[in-house]
Parts: sequence; C-alpha cells; structure tokens
Amino acid sequence: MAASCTVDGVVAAIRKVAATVEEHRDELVNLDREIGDGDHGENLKRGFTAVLSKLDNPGETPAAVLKLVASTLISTVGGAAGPLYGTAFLRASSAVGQETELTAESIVAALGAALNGVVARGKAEPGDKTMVDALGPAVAAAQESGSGDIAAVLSAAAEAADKGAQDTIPLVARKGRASYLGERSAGHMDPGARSTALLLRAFADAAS
Amino acid sequence: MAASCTVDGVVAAIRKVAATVEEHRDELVNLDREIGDGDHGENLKRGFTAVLSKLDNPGETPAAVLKLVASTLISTVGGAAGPLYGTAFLRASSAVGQETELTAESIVAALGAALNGVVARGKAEPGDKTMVDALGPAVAAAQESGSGDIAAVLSAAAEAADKGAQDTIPLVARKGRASYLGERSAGHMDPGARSTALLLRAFADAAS
Amino acid sequence: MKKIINDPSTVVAESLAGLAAAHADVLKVRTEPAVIYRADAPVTGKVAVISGGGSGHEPMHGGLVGLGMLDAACPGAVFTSPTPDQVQAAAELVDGGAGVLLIVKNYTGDVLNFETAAEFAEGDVRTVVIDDDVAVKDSLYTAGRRGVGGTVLLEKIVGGAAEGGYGLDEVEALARKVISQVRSMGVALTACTVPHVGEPSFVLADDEIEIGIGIHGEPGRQRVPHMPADQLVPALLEPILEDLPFQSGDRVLLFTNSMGGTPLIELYLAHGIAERLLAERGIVVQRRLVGPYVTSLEMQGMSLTLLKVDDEMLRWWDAPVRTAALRWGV
Amino acid sequence: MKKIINDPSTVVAESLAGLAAAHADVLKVRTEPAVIYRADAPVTGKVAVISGGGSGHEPMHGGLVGLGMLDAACPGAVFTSPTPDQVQAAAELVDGGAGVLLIVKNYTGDVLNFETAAEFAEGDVRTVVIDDDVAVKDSLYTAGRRGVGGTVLLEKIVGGAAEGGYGLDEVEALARKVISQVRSMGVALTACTVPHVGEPSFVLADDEIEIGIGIHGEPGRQRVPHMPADQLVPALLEPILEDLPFQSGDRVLLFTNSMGGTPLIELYLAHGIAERLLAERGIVVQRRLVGPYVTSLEMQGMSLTLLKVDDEMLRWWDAPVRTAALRWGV
Ligand SMILES: Nc1ncnc2c1ncn2[C@@H]1O[C@H](COP(=O)(O)OP(=O)(O)O)[C@@H](O)[C@H]1O
Ligand SMILES: Nc1ncnc2c1ncn2[C@@H]1O[C@H](COP(=O)(O)OP(=O)(O)O)[C@@H](O)[C@H]1O
Ligand SMILES: [Mg+2]
Ligand SMILES: [Mg+2]
Ligand SMILES: [Mg+2]
Ligand SMILES: [Mg+2]
Repeated sequence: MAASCTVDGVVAAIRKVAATVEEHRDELVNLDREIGDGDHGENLKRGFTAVLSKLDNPGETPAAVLKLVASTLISTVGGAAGPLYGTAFLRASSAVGQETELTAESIVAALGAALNGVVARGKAEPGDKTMVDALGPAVAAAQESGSGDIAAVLSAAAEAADKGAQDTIPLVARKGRASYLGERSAGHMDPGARSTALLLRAFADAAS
Repeated sequence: MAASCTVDGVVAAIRKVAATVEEHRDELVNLDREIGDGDHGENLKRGFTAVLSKLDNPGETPAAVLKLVASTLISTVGGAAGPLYGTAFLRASSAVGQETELTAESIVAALGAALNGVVARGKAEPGDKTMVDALGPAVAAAQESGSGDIAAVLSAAAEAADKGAQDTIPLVARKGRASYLGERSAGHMDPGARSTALLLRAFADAAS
Repeated sequence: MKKIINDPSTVVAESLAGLAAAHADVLKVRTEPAVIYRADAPVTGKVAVISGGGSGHEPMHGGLVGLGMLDAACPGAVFTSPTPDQVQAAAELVDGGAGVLLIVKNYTGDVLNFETAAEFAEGDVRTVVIDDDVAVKDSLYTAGRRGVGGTVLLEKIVGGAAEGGYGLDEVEALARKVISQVRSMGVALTACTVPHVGEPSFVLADDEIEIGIGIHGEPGRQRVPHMPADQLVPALLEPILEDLPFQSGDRVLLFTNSMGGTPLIELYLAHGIAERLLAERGIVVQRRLVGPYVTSLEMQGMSLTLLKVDDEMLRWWDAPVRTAALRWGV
Repeated sequence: MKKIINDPSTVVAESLAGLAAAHADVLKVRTEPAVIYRADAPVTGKVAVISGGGSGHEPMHGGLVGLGMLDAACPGAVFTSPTPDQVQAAAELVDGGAGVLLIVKNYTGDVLNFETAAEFAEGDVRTVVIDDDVAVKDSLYTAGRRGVGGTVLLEKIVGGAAEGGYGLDEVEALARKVISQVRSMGVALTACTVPHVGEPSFVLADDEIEIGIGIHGEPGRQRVPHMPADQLVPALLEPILEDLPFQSGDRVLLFTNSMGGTPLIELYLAHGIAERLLAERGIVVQRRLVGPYVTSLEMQGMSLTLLKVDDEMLRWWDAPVRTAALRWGV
C-alpha cells in the first residue's frame, strides 16, 4: 500500500515486532527446549523489551532506529541470536544510509545486507537448520517480487520466511546448539528460523 | 512344651529371629519412613545377618550365645536400635549366668534384665512410643504367667508385646527420632516396638 | 531410584574408597570398622577431635578430616549412626596422648553409640553433644534438639584450637561455648531417597515445602505452600534470631547451607537475603560460609546457621585448615 | 517448579548480590552490565584472564574469580551467553596493561558474543576457545565440540601462570596446550529446570539416563537404560581415553564433576571406579578434583574430565589459588 516509509513508520514497525516477540515468547522457548536450551523466546523478549524502552528517542533517520535496535539487541540478548540479529539490524542500518524515507528498493537492499551479515557472523549455509533458512528465502522472494510497494515486498518476504521455517523441520542441524543432537534434531522446527519468520510477518503487517 | 532350653535351643531361636527380621525388613523400613528415617528394618537385618555368620561357633552356654548376639548387634546395627538391643541381649546374658539349660524362670529374669537395660540406656518411660512400650508389657505378662513352661512364658510375652506395639499407634513420641514430629507422630506404629514384638514372637515360635 | 551406585549395601564402602583415592594427601580410610582419619595421625601431643554420624551428609564428616579440623570421622550406614567399635577404632588410631574429644550430634542413635564407645575407651575421652536445630522444641521429656549445620562450625573452631595447642579442658570448654551460641533451621523443597529404601523418604507436592526439616529425611515440623525466597529466608531466620536471641550489635558467623540438591545460584540468592535481613537488624556478619556442607543426599533445600562469635572463636575459625571440603591458609 | 527464588527475571542479579556479600575479600560485582571481578583488580603488569558464560553452572565462572585464577567473569542469563558489553566492561576493569586473555567455551552464542567484544576491545586481547566434550563429534560442518568440564582446569592452570608472571604469548600458548590435552564426557540422570522456562528441559523416565549430555540442559547424544556405576563410569571414560588417546604411562589430572544434584557420596563412588580403571590401564593419576564445579542447576548426573599433564601444567595447577570455590596454598 505504501511506496515509502519514514522514521515513524520504522518505529511503529519495531513496536509491532516487539509485541509479536512478546506474544510468541513461550512458543519460541518451547521450540528451543526441543532442540536447544529453551531460552530463545526469553532472550528475544528481553532484547525487544529493552528496545521498546529506548524507542521514545529513536533518532532522526530510519538508519538511526535500526542501529539503535542493533546495539540494544547486541547488549541485551546474549546467546547466538543476540549477535546474529544485532548484526542483521546493523547491516540493514548501513544499507539504508541517510535516507529519510525508505523505499521498497531500499528495503530489499536492507534485507539482503541483513542476510549477508548473519552469514558472515554465523557461517551457516542454507540447509544448516538456522535462521538463514528463513532469511535466505525471504531475501530471494523480496528480490523477485519486483514490486515498488513496501507492503508487497515485505509480505512476499514474510511468506517465504514462513515456508523456510516450516522447511527446517526435517533438517538435521549443522550449526548452533541443535547440531549437538545430530540426527535427533530432525523433526523439529528451528527456533531462530521461526523467530525470523515472525519478525518479517510483523514488519509486513506493520507496512500493510 | 519345654521346661528347659539348651545352648542349641537358644541358637535355633536366634536363627528364627534372624529369619523373622529378614522377612519383615521392608515392613520395618516402611514404619520407620513414616515417623523416622527409614532404616530400622535395614539396620536390624544387617545386624542379624552378621549374627548368623557367627552362629557356627556360638560358645558353650546360653549366656555365651546371648553375649555374642549382643556384641554383634552393637558393632553392626548402629542407630538407636543397635545399642538398645545390644544392651538388652547383654543384660539377658548376664541374667542367665552360667546355666547350661534355661528354665522358664531364668527366661523371665532375662526378659526383665533386658527391659532394665533398655530403660537404663534409653531413659524412655512407658508411653514414650518406643520399644519399651512393647518390652514392658511383655515382661509383665511373662512374670504374671507364672508358668514353668518356656513356650507358655514366651508366648504370653509375645502376645503382650504385640498388643503393646499396636497400642503405640495413637501415642505422641517423646523419645527417639519420632519425637521431632511432635503431634504428627500420632497415628503410626513405633518401628522399634514392632520389631520387639516380632523378636519375641520368633522366640515364642522357636520354643513351641 | 536413579543413583550412581552399584548396590545399596556397598554404597558407603565404595564411596570411601573413592574418597581415599581422591585425597591421599589429607586422609586415610580403614575398613571394618570404617574410619576416615588424618593421613599424619596420630599427632603426638595434640588433643584428638573425632566425630561421625550416618553417611549421606557429605562432605560432613569425612570431608572435614585433616589438619586443623577433625582427626577422624566415623561413617555409619546411610543416615544411621556409626557403631561403638568404629569410634573405638578411631580413638585408637588418632589418640596423640593428649586426650580425645568426641563431637556427637544429638540424635538418640548417635548419642547411645558414642556413649557406649566412651565407656569402653581408655585414656581421657570427653564427649560434647551439639543440638543447634531450633525447629525442634527442646524439652527434658523428648530426645531434644537435633545437631545440624552448627556441627561444621563447631568442628572447624574446635579443630583449629586443638591444632593450635589447646589442652583437652580448653578444647572441651570452647566446644561447649560454641554449642551454646549456635542455632540453625532448615527447609526441604524435595525429599531424598535412601539407597536401601529405594523410594523418597516422604512426598511433597509440587507446591509444598517442609519447614524445620531434619537432615535424615525425617519430615519436619510444618508443611506449608511454597513461597518466594523473600519470605522463605525470614521464615528460617526469625526462629533462629528469637531463640538465642541474637540482637543488634551481635557479631555473627552466617552459614548458608545447601541440603545437597539446591544449586549455588539459589543458595547465594538466599544468602544475600539473609545478609540484608541481618544488616537491617544491626547484627554484624563477620564471617560467612556458603555451600553444601551438611547435606541430605540429593535433597533440595537449605538451612541457615548463625553463630554468635567472639575473638576466640574467630581466631580458630580463621586458623589454617586442610580438608577435602574446607581449606584455607595452607 | 520449586526453587529458592523470587522472580525468574531477577535470579541472576539477586544471586550475584549474595555472592558479593559472601566473598567481599575475594571479589566484587558490578551490574548493568554484570561483571564479577577480583577485589584487587586491576593487577598492574599481570595478564588479565577473563571468562564467562551463561549462569546456572555455578561455581563456574564467578566462583573461580580471584588470586591465581580468573580476573573477571561475565555471567549471562541462565544458560545464555553473556553479551559483548559485559566482556568489554570486564576487560576495562581488569586490564593491568599486560594484555587480556578471553577464555570462551565453544558454543555459538559464547563465541559470537566474545568475538564481537574482542572486535571492539582496545589493547592486546587474545581469545582461546575450549572444546573438550567428546560426546559431540567434531566436524568443520557443525558447531564443533562443546566446552565443558575442562574449562575449570584450563582456568586454574592459565590463571596460575598469569599470576606467576607469564606474558600474554606464554599464557596463550599454555592455554592452547591445555585445550589440546583435555577431554570430557557427561551423563544426566535427571533434567534441570531453567527458571524462566518453569519446566524440565527434557524428560527422562525413571529408568533412563542421557549419555553425552551438555551443560545447558541440551539433550545428549543417546538415551539408554540406567546402569550400575561399574558400567556407567567406563561408558564415560572409554570415549575419553580413545579420543586423545590417553595411553599407558601417561600422567593425568582426573576431574570427577557433579552436574549439581548428584551428591558427593555417589560422586566419590564414581571417582573411585575411574581411578581403578585408569590404574588398570597404567595411566598415572597425579592430581584430582572431585566435586560440583561445572553444574547444570539441579541436574543429577556427572562428568569425567581427563587432562594429560606435563610439569608446566602441574606447576600452575599446584600454584596458590584463592577463589570462592577453589582455594589452596593461601
Ligand atoms: N551459526 C549460526 N548461524 C545462523 N544462525 C544460527 C547459528 N547458530 C545458531 N543460530 C540460530 O540461533 C538460534 C538459537 O538462538 P538462541 O536460542 O537465542 O541462542 P543459543 O543457542 O545460544 O541458546 C537457532 O535456532 C538458530 O536459528
Ligand atoms: N530412648 C529410647 N529408648 C528406647 N527405645 C528407643 C529410644 N529411642 C529410639 N528408640 C527405639 O528405636 C527405634 C528406632 O530405631 P532405628 O530406626 O534403628 O534407629 P534410628 O532412630 O537411629 O534411625 C524407635 O522406633 C524406638 O522404638
Ligand atoms: Mg537457545
Ligand atoms: Mg531409623
Ligand atoms: Mg537412623
Ligand atoms: Mg542459550
């Protein structure tokens, strides 16, 4: 519906993300109990609660908001997800530069930069059963959508991320804590892929 | 049936006692779990197993057998019951002196001496919810029976001990570990009273 | 019952073998009857300090044998007091010619077995009985209070003084002073399972705790709903403070003890609350001990012990100690 | 869930307050971000050794801060690695001008957070990653082996050497040597409950155990029927021995660790079996550590760690240490 998005729009989207994380905390904890250590939902909730407390002074540009989110997540989440999501938001922030209004194009660029950041930090490949398996397809779908509409781009990304998260179920984990389980990691959705899908869905909802 | 009892008779009786303790181990453990620490049956079993292993060389006189039982119980049972039963058998041994055959009379004397020993060591009074509440009535019944028959004396004692043990159920413990429970000790049979009743029943059975 | 054991009847003996292997520099173990004793025993001219009790409270007492603490410990079967011949064997092994002090926790079984041993012993043997548990109402007509957490403090202070050259009279007097100034209270969140029983000694619901618990899996005095730490810690501390009583200006040693299964993260949290409550009342904590020292197998729960200290007690508390469980200054 | 806590979200902070109150002579605690550091930090001219990780493994790491061991520890949320700003704050507090060594257990979260901190840090900061758990198959294509029990041995030895005057290069080289020579394996008899989860991290039946368990309540590699200690101990020891491999004539440090809820009576029993098995193979146990040092909250279970030692490692293992959990020589 929207061709561009101001700093207020980004702030509103981040609030939506925080609400989604809060709402799905237990689900993410339970997914992580199955094949990890049961903290993923709690970690993200702690992080986005801290983000919320800072959003009253978000800065002037979309990039400033994204950087604030990045540094807050890095300093409050911990675990694997903290630096990974932190890097994702940091790279997205750099990608959108000093723009005061984000376009569909810049959002596609931001998503791509986020993916590159996560891969650079975490060294996961597609199929390793990580958040990359949600974020990778999301970036591809966003790029392919070719739409000039932000909501359309984000909803294509969210849909692909959702499918990507579902598709982690049969996979055997090769990165992160779940990899210790070997074959026993198959049959469970990756919590980080699920949270990535939830985040993108929240962004898409905020944009529509 | 018998007016006297030789060293062999005493040894046979002790074997019977050991078998009874083995058989009732779990029952005594469970009684002790209710109001104590759950070891009474195990403690007595350990003690009488050790006694059994020594009975091939029991000594020449009934007193020698009883003394062997006493010292073995003292050095293997531990807990409250070890010194108490040990003292009981030690005093019984002294009471029968150098007799080679025990009479009903000497058995009554031995029981009385055992009771005195337990009271001297443990300082329990009637109604304190201890083995004294079984042994006390047993001694009284044995003395009153006035019989010259060992089996009759012992079976009167066993019957009184049994009733005494039953009668500990409503009592509030004032001695031993059960006393820590205060009012909550009421409603449970005292494990030591129960084991005393079992021992006397085994002696009575051995004599009949 | 899931335990790392082979057979309930050999648990104590096998565990002692491991203890001996782990701490050969500090202690030795003899069997039948079982005694844990200082590697350098007997120490000539030193008062020997001996304790003991049922197994299952580790590190008490075997982990407290060594320089500056116990000369010997007599380990009974699990939760069962040792037998007199263990105590006699211990006395023979460690008597350095300056007399022997027996430290006995006030349980009928422990008292009777140590008493029997003392009757047979040669040389100058004294006995002190510790009864620091305020959960049990004291009375001439009951078995009296139980000996619990205070025992570790008593053994450290008395052991230090014995190592430092105190004679038997002085050691005994110091022991009686410590006993008169120490009070404890415990709580269980879960029961424990004695190996030869195979089932928990009692059953607590998911939201129940047992206040005033003993250290042998005996049920306590009161079963209450579980509560936050901010309420639980005062529920243990208040009866202790009222009992002695401890008052503003008193100097104390605070011992926050885990019953075994309660992890340090919870224990330190509780300790912090106790420190705060004492500070609020003007009671000055001068020394502290935090950890699982007087345990009931895997029981979850804790106890608090407060000792009103003076300079003499502090001196021997601070004195060097080298045991499996407590070590400083050496 | 029954725990001695107030609120899952304040457990770590409240526990740190208790730790600080209990050990003011050894350590200090700062908050937001949380760091536990030596009371006398920074020690000028000394290489600073910093570690950290999720909470719930106490006494590791906070209980290992002090003279001769860690200069600082960064406690994360329960079972969650600390954040980079904690590590940066720790480095600023304890950097004595001779460089900083970060000791990181090999978990993705720990590695990423410490790595991020190191990128921002000023001065000479080196990182070593310990990955001693043989339960996890190592591979370039996975997260690799986990850091478990060996961490305590590493921190003691490296901390001793740093205290003894080693430069940063030497400290780092020694750390890498220790890491290359240490192997561990653990088993869980019961799961543990993370406070903010409120339910056990997995469920084991009454007759099941989990071999190859991690220290965060992660399920292990294999669920098998419970077995006697005489079978369980070799099931842990054999994979360790085969891995390095350890051979006849090797000198080792044997560390028998409780996961928290396993009582000492069982732990010493297991230790005794391990000693016997090693002796049978001609492996010479020269030092040992037995106790709950690397725990998973209240989990019942144990781990074995074997370190192939040389004279350099023994020298720094034996060197004085004064922390809440380990203390000797001072
Ligand atoms: N190397 C990696 N690359 C990308 N994502 C990863 C990597 N390792 C772990 N993750 C993601 O992190 C998620 C777990 O996050 P979280 O539970 O917060 O951290 P931790 O595993 O440290 O407890 C996993 O579900 C996975 O999606
Ligand atoms: N002072 C006492 N006098 C007589 N009998 C006692 C006394 N104290 C305890 N008992 C008896 O001992 C029994 C408990 O024995 P046991 O369980 O073997 O010892 P413990 O209490 O040390 O575990 C009690 O049931 C009681 O009959
Ligand atoms: Mg996790
Ligand atoms: Mg009993
Ligand atoms: Mg007992
Ligand atoms: Mg985690």
